Amino acid sequence: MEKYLYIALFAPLLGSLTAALFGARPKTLFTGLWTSGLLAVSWISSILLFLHVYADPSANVVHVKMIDWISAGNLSIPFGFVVDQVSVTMMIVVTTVSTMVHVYAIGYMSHDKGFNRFFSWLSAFVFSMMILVMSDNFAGLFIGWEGVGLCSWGLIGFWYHKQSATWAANEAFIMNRIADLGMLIGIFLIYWNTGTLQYNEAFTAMPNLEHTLLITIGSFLFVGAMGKSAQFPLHTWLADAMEGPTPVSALIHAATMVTAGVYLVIRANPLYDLIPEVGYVIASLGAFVAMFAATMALVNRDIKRIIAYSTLSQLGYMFVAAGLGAYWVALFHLMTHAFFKALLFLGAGNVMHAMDDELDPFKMGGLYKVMKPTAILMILASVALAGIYPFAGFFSKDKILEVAFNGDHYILWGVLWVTAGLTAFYSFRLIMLTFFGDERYKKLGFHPHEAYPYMLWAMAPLAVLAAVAGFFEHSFVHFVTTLLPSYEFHTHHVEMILIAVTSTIAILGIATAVIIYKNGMLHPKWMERPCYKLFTNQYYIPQFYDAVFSRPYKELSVIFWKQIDMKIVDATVDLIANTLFNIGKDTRGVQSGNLSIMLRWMALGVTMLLIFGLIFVAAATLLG
Amino acid sequence: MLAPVNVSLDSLHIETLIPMLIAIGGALVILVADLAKKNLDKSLYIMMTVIFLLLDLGALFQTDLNQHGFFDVMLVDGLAVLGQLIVILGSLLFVMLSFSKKSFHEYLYAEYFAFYLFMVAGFQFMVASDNLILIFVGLETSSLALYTMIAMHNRATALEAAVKYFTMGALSAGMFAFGSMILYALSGSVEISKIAEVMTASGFEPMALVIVATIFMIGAFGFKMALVPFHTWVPDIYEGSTAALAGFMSIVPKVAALVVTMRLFEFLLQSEIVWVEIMIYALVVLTMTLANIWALVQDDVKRMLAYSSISHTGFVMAAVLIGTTHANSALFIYWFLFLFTNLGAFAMLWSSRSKRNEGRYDHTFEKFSGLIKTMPLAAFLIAIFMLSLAGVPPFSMFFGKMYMISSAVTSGYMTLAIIMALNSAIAAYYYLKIIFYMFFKEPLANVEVDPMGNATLSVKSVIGMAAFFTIFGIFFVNPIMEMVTYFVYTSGY
Amino acid sequence: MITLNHYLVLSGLLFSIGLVGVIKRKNLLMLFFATEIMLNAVNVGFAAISNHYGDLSGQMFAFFIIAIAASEVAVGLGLLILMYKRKSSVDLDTLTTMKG
Amino acid sequence: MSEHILSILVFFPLVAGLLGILVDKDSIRPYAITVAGIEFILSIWLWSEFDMNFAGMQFIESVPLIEQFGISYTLGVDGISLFLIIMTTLVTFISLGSLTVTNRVKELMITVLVLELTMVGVFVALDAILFYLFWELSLVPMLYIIGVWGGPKRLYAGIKFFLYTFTGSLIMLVGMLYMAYLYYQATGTWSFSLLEWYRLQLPYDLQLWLFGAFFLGFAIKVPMFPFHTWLPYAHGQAPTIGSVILAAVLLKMGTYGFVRFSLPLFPDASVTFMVPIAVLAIIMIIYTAMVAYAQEDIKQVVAYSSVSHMGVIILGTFALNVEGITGSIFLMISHGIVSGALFMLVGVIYDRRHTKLMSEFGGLAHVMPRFATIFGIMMMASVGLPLTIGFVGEFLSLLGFYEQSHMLTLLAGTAIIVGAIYMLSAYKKAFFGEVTNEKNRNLPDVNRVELFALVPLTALVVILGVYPKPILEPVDRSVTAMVKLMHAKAVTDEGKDRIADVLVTKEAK
Repeated sequence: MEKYLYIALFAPLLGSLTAALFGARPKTLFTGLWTSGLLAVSWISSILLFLHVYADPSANVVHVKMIDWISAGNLSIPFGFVVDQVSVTMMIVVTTVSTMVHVYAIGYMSHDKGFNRFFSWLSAFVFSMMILVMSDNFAGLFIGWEGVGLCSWGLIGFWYHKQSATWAANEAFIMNRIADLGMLIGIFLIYWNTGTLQYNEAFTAMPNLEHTLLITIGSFLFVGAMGKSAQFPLHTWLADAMEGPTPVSALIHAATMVTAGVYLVIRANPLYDLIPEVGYVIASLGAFVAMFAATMALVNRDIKRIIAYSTLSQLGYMFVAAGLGAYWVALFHLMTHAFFKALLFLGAGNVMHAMDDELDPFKMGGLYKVMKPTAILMILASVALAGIYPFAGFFSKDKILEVAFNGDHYILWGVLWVTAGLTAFYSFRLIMLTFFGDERYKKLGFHPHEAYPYMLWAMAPLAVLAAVAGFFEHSFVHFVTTLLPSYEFHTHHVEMILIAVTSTIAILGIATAVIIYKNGMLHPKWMERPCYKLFTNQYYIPQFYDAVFSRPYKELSVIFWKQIDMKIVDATVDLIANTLFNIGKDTRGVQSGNLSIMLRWMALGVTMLLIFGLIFVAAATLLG
Repeated sequence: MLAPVNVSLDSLHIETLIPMLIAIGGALVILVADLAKKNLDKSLYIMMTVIFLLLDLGALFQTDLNQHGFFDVMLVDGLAVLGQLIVILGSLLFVMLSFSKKSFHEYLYAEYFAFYLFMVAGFQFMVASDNLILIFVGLETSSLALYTMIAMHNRATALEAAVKYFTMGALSAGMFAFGSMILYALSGSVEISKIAEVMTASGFEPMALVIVATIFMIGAFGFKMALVPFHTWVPDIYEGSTAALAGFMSIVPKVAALVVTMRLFEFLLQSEIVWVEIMIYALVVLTMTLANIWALVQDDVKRMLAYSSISHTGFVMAAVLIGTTHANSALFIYWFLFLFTNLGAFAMLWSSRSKRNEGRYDHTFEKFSGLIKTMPLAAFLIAIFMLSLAGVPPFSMFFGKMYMISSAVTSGYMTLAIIMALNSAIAAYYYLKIIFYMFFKEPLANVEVDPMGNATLSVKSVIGMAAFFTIFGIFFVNPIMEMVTYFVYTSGY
Repeated sequence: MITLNHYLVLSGLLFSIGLVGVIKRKNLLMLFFATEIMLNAVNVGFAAISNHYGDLSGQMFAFFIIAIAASEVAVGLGLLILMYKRKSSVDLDTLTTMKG
Repeated sequence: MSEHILSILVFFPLVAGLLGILVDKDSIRPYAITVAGIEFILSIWLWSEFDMNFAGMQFIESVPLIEQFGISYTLGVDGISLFLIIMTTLVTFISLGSLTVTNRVKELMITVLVLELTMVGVFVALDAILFYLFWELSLVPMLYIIGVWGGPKRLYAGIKFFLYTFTGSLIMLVGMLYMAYLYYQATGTWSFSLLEWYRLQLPYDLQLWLFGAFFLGFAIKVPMFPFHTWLPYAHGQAPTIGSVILAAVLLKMGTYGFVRFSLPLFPDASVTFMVPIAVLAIIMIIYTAMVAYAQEDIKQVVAYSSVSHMGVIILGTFALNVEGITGSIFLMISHGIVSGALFMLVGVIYDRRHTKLMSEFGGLAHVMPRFATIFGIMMMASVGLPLTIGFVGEFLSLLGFYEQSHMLTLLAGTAIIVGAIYMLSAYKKAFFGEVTNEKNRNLPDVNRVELFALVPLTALVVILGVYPKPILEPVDRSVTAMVKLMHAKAVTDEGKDRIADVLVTKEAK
């Protein structure tokens, strides 16, 4: 089975490198096909691995140690990879979505002159993501962690001629770096306390450590997770990341990378089981973010950003589940969400294509007529997102709410419940504004057209999965809980009620959206409301960061350079030198060249010595 | 009725005198030759001088160590030998520089070379005696000869230099005389060893007089060695006299004076009088630092080197202060290496000497700008000598500096060591200055300079030798160190 | 009764006079006189001390000093004449071409 | 043959360089490149001869120079110095190969070869005075390079560089002499041999003073805050090759000195000074990174960035455990390669545009994609991205220091953030955006000569990032031995427990 592991891992790398060779050249369709093909290969081998592990989850876990990476002192880090229930699930998700996205991108990027470069980056991303999920130690995880960060930098800033794009790219990278520091510290702590970075060894050693220490470790690791999964307060980069090409948003900023944080928490479940209080914090933060993001999604006027916020909000859901110890639920939602959110994004991509990269849904409307398939796919995805039976979202999301309820965290439950309504509302607000109502785009002179068929075909599998994935719940649970702790529900008596309550609010949300936006839109006076302003300005957080961190940092740097480094540190050095030199300049007059003055100097020298000498003698005699 | 004085000849140990006698004799021979036949070429005189100096050197090697001679006024101990060695070697090398391509006024006279030999003899007497009288005689003989030689360089500045040197010399002579008078008054003897005995016996009482004597001695030898504030003559004299003579003055008279100072202060510092130590300490530091600082701002290379040599003297004066065998040997090692490097430096100046000198200076920095383009070899040689003076390893001077500092460190003079180190750093600036001119600036367009215009083969070979010893000094340090340490140790310093 | 100290004080005074002369005088000739005074001051001292100790080396020293003083003057006057030839003055203040 | 390999390695460049004077100046280039190449091959040969399983010094040669004073010509190499030597020869070779200077090429090439002698010498010298000799001598050719081929303010920069470092090392010399004296007191013979010195166990207070003396010498060379201000000038004025060698090798002399002298000779003092030095290092990391962020001249960005990275190296060195020190040594090598490459890249664009102001560039990624790619890779290595050479050392250094202090490491860790900030923003300014400046419109991409220099480095950056083991293993072995020594020599209890005894921990694991 090892060879499949290696194939699954390195096929994307191969693709990326080959594509990189043509990086600077003009578009060659070959690169697109080749990389997609290799991803398909990787996907197939992931499937095979899955089947292998599925056959006997306890025995068939594939664990390989490729080569040593870093070894110094007592530290030794190998390139080790493990394919167990969790990682194989992630692999499936990653490869599936990325394969589809690749195929889709062939069409989407067809007119871009960076075509080859794009595929190189994209496959490189998949490779890093695979490392991230397959590694069997924290260092390996960190490799992938930074790797995906790099690729996301390259892909957000893909259109590097756009200032906004490159700015967003740097923002994303730096914000992630901030979080990565937290993660690094976590890793250090693990090493110095358990003496290893291997998951299994570290986790077996952890129960013996004192509680506070574990809390620190857990918190630091979670800081890392917050960065990647764009949890508050490190969330701003995700919305800006939408500057990147849409397939990128679909793959990286919806399906895979942003879920890495959730994956980390799931992976570290033995640790977080030991520290429920941290888990609870995570959950609360998750819930908060879920709501927080949803509110921003309500009013946004940019289809991609709306979806981005919804991603944020869904990540919040996942963290609630993970934080409350329902790891398999989190993983499950991660999976389903990957499918329908990717689908949603690709749909948005089609719309953008049709509208010449116009993003404001208020300039669209009535697109249903021109691009029916896309519309249907997106509606399907939105329904799944809203969590309507029988679509995937329903199963996973309800489970999360159930978990919150089950843990007697009624507030969390309440928050999530409301959020579910909001989710339904904003997704259908998007749908209505884009596909229905009067055709505003006509006035603006757009000539929308449907995307290439194969792009639609690339979306189809995702659509299917988004629709049916939910039904695999039980087998999924059975499978993953052989590794993850199974989660006991004591709420069977109220289960049906909960589902009902949730579904109602979801449907209500949809209904309101449909009614409000069926024809025309929200009444302008709403836009005057302060809360609306608050939402549209993302709670003024970006402005806040800019004012409090970015700008002061820059000003401080300039001060450090111009004032301190040049005017103080350097000046002192020069001062010493110049002082000496000037003393010389000022006192060289002593050498007046006049003989009698010279003689006086001699005489003076002797007399001074004499005087001091005699004073000394006097002192000596007095003191005895 | 006086009792007949009968002294057996062999108890005189005339052989202790032989080296000096050779020098004096040589001088007389030169004079006679001049009388016999007018306007002989300078080369003859030069070679005669060389011959006699070589004989002198040979005779020096004949004398065996630690014996008094000639009514016990002569003392041939390690210091004496080392001192004479440096004196003769230095004189030998520097007289070779008189083979200048351009003709100079003083070289037309045989007297110049006669004086030269007299002077050498004088210095030899200075170092080879612990009798204040003889030291005084030697001192004056050499000084008077030197004044005249300077004056013979027929130039206004030369005359000025001579007068200045002479007048101040006279003052210092007075100080020496007065100082020795007090010492005599204190001890009833004019032999340093005896003075030392008596004083130690009397516990250096009365302190006041001891201090006064010390101070006058400092005044006298401070002038010879050019310690601040008795240094004022140095830059002017160097500027006024030829580079060859200036170089000579930076080495030979100083070593003679240093040896005498060593003899004197070796016991004066033994006295429990803190003031003496403080004085020397202060002088050392002042000399090192101030000279460096003034050297920073000079516009003429020779003048800069004058100040730098002052600073070097301050540096080795530390050895007198420290007074351990380690330190005293360090002094001589330093001086041996300094001899060759400085010889090289001044020889380079000498060979770049052009007859007509526009403006006040002979060797302005500008004159050397862009030398790397016009004459790379010369530039590299100068650079090497300068780096060596700056104490950049592996050039010879570094080891002298190193050994000197280590002697300070080993006897607990930490601060002094640090000061020495920092001074070397300051000094690096002005040595680099000329390197900067030579390598990093464009040659002067208007005036054509011939940096080797005054060099003949013999001058060049001297330079070559100096360069050789400077570059490969590292291989000669060990033998020199062994020899010096042996001599210094045997003579009990 | 005149003791050694009186002689020493005398010689000290003479020496100081000489020193002052050296410092004050601008005329080269006068300068030479001053240095002579200093040396002779020392001679007085030496003579007295050697008498005090009944030891001859002091007197020897004195003789040598006289000799040296003489030769010094010889050289000095030579220089003085040279200088007068060039500058037609023996004032020290004319000797200030080299400075700094 | 191989017992004199070190002498050959040291003096071959000098001899060949001096012979090079005879070569005609138009054809000097191939000659010098060949010489440097042979030197590089020699160093590789050294590696092949090197016994990986032996921690101590190898190929020791010793010839007494000044017996009287215990100065001897002693060379030796161990895991710590081996790769620094190879890095030196490699960088010299490559920078000579990609030389673009046209005026007085011959002098430059010979100077660089002489410089190589001193650089290799510093890393192999096992006699304090010999070390000092090479150490000081290295200033001269560097000064020459800056002074002749430098920019408009080259004289100022040169004199500053020389005097500043010279002063520091003179103080260090005093320290060395005192150290020798202590040895003399203990044994009755003079010796400057490092291996002899290692056997000396010094009382605590003396350690402090000596540490201080050596510290000045090394700190100015590194350069540590606040002694760093000569560096921007030197880099700003030096020609590309000068900056490359300065950043890649000369700075490493300082850190190497810490590892070779300060730690094993004065373990307790190292422990005492650990925190203050760590604080300085952190200032270097953060403060300098911010200064770099404020720069307008891309070369200055790289210059300040190397100061910032040296901070991490210092931190790793003073972690005083195997992980940290190994990391710091690896970081020395990696920083040598990366900063060298970055300066070469800056040189590439400078040759084309004769300006280094980022405001003059912008959108270069359009016109010079290959250049942009290589620069990007090097930048990522410099911000310490995993699987690049930059990560390994940084990771280990920080990891190592974490054992000593959590809080300080947390601060130092911001290196990965601030580093990213200035590097990315510089990259953005220079390479991204539209091509605004017409002069940049049709710049040629990197040519063959430049690729010759950059491709191998880029390859190294990735290869050693993925598989650092061949370097880490011998380094680790020698460092382990050294840490053992330090632990054994420590006289204070604090020293004993701060410097973990390797054996103990190994068994504990």
